[in-house]
Amino acid sequence: MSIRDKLSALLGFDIDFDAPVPPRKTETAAEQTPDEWRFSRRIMRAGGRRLGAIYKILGVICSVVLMSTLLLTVAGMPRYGVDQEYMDTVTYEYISHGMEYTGAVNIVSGIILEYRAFDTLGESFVLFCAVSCVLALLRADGADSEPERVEYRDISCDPILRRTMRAVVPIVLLYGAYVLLFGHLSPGGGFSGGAVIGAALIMIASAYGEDVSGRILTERVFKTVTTCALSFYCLGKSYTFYTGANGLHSVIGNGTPGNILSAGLIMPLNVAVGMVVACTIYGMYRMIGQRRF
Amino acid sequence: MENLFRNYEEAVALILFSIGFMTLLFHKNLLRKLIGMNIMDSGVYLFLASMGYIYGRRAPIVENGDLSAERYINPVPASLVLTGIVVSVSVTAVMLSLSIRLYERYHTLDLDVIYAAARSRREHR
Amino acid sequence: MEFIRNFPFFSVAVFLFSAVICSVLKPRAARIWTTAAEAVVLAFSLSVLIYTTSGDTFFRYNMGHFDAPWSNQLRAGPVEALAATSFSYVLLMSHIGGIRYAKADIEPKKQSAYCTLLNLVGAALMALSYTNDLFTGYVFLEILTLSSCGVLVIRRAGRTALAATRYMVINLLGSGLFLLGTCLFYGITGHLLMEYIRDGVATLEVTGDYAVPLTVTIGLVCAGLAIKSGLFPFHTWMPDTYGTATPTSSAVLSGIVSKGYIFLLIKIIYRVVGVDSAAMTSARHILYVFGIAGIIMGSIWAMQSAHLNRMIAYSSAAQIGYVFVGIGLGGQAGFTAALFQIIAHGLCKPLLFLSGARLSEASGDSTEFADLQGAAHRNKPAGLAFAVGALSMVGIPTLAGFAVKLFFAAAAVEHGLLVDIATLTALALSTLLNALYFVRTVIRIYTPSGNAPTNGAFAPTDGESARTRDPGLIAAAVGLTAGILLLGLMPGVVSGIISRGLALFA
Amino acid sequence: MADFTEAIKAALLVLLIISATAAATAKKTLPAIIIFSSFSLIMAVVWALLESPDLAITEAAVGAGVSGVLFFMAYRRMGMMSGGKGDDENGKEDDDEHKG
Repeated sequence: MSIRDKLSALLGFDIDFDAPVPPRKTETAAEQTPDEWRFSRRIMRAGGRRLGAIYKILGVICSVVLMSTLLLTVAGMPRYGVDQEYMDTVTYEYISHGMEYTGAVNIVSGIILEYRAFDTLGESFVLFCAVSCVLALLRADGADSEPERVEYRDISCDPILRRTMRAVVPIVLLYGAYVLLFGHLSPGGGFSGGAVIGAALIMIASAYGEDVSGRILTERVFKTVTTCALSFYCLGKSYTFYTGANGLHSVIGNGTPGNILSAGLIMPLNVAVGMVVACTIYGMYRMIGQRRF
Repeated sequence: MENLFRNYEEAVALILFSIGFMTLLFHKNLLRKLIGMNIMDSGVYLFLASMGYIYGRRAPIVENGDLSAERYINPVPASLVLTGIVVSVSVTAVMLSLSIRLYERYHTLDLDVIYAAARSRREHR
Repeated sequence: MEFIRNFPFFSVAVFLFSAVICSVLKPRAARIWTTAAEAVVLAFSLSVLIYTTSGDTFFRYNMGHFDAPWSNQLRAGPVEALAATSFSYVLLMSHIGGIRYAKADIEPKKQSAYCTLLNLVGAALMALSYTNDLFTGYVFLEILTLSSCGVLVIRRAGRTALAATRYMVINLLGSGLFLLGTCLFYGITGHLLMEYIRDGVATLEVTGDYAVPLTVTIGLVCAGLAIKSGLFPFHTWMPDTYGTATPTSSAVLSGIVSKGYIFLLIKIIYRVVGVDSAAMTSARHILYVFGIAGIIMGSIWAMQSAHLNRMIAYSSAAQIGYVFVGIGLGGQAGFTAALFQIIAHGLCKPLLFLSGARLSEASGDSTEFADLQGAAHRNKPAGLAFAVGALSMVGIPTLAGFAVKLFFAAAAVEHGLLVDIATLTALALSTLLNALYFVRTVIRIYTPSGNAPTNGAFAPTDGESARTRDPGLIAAAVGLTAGILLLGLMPGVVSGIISRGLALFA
Repeated sequence: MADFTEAIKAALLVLLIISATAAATAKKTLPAIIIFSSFSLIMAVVWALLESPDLAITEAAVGAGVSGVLFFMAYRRMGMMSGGKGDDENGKEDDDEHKG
């Protein structure tokens, strides 16, 4: 008697969350009838150009009003760089103690991954959410999705494209890796490095076509890299948040600013964010381009 | 009004915002609306980043240990805009996949025609 | 520092981590993991609620090693904990109630992606209720927008793509305005944490400089959040969105997602600008007018609509109008009424959507009113649940709706004659219209229909009664009805928590 | 030397507005996408002049690179789907002709 049967016997009905459920009719005719369109359909028929005209006039008025209010606000704004004293309280702390506390020579990376790390954690999950939406929308290898009707000439067998890619891609990958790894020392970091590497992956996929991209970056590789990078990011930052909030000593030291292995957790986090960004960008390219990995 | 010329970066940024807003309103094709949305986002980010720029100061990367605040610009807007740029890319990707799904079903990207098609398809049935 | 103070951060981290895990699990394991995560977060929120209300305190939680104006911060008081509890409770109930349809409507390969998106909706809502930083609010606002679009569009039907496009275009316009407002706030006051912005705004109002940017900022933020939550002129996406999504998605979207934006707006009114500032008062009056218009027009359109789902969607446009009327009335009573309506509507609407789906399934998968005749006899628990939800929306005593209307009447009486009369007439009119279309539906589903029950795809065959086939609905219906009865019978408990919490909320 | 970079920045900002209006008012969608890519490239240079190099690298890689490629892929897919007529005329198809 498994637990479920005992529970069902206790409750008097069978807990059966996994009963095979036949797919529901996707679209009942009734759901198609948006009734408040009734009067807008009359307007559409009668209005036609008139509605178009009213819409345009309203649009012009609305955008002119918006533009004038915005320009008025700019005219009323403080003169940046000149009367800036209220900005200094926060920036002074970031600049003078930034390197000391976070160990990052690049203060912007220090802010992103140490001071305001919760925003950047949310940021990587915006990317993760976008890629799951794109997969949910466009994935075509589902069992009963519409058959792939689009055939188009695969441009990857073009010799000129392949030769230029063979010359260019290593340089771009090297540059992306540099920007990623030196994020805390020189300008760059997780997002920029990841975007450059993602662009390099797109070049490889478009130049060498299905055979190479099918083998190197299959869907399994994509999922494992994204999941491992995001879980590392989530756990790593939760550790620092927890130790920081409760005043415990965190074992991650800052190292001496300037050399590559300094700045505590920033460099590994940059690598993790870079991997997430690169995989996300590549995944979106594949989905929008070919609707399958 | 003379302030407008001193903060001219913000003025340009908000003009970009309005151009994006107008593109969003006046174009029927969904791809063009998306371009308008991107221009709007770029305008807001230019507005935020130009708030941090102080004339005659350098990028916020510590050079040979000089920690005085007068040497560098305000780093906070730069970090906010870095987050924002990635948000607008992911939103663009989702909207593009939505427009592809729409196009596969209705073979046009003009929302008014799609509504007419959705209704006319029901009348055929 | 007590361990309980980590719970707000833990609830966001649990949802984020389980979102990542669910994307690689099998559909069944992902469902179980998501339900477990929602239950754990509900326990966290309840313990934070008990901790803050018993001690009548609020606490701040600095993320990381740096303190206030330099790093992100969460802040948990009685009101935030109450909002978080009701959000996670409704998320758990809607997920359990709609599991059956999630399996039917979504392709097998995408069901774990659906659990991922539900987790991300939960994470964004927890972050929005606890955050104390405006830009963190914007980032999690974007997560909420994208994941609610994903939750809506994952159903196989092509119609959802059209509904989602309309939803996204209007919503992204709203978040663009909110982002511009956040940047202007940073530009004027130099801070992003809410209390520090309020000190800056207070000094600005005293010295009177940057007056134009301040008013424009408040207008942009209020307009952006009103657009996103579906206030009257911007509610056109609601019938399409709630009508075509799977029952769990429409329950989550109508029940708690639009409430997350409004809760952020109330937090901005209280903590960023200050309730009594002149510019905010005029902005609230504009929201009040739109709220009144929304109540009346939403109810009228709900009466006209010929389909069950669309009727419920239009009535949620009217209920959103209620919340903005509460915000417009302002004062302790006004905001208490608005927050009470947020919780009460968050319980009633998912009940209506979940049971409405069962009723239409029991009458041949059609949402036409004609076919729904006698559906309650075919599926008894769904009929009973729908009756409870509908009567609560109408405002029958002992149910949550009655307490909502009571609080709104009390809030309206405090104001001058004109506002008092306008609000009370709008209340009376909307109650009448609600009664017209909801009671009519309840009567219709309970009148026994002569013809044989035309079964939907998997309506209960005559052998088994509906009870054994559908544990999800029964669990959700019992849970939500218990919540509605709690709010109806003992409104003093919740409104006491809210009014005491509002004192600490600023 | 300093006011030289200011002059360049002012010129680039004006160029930004011109390219934004060009992308908005272009007749066909393909030119609009290409002009939009150039718009974000100019934006990347403006970030560099505003002394924030992180943004310049990100905007260049993400704005011109990835967004441009995604827009172009989406445009090409729609061109393919409608039998090579993937241009603005799609929008003006009248009701009965289109393949509903």
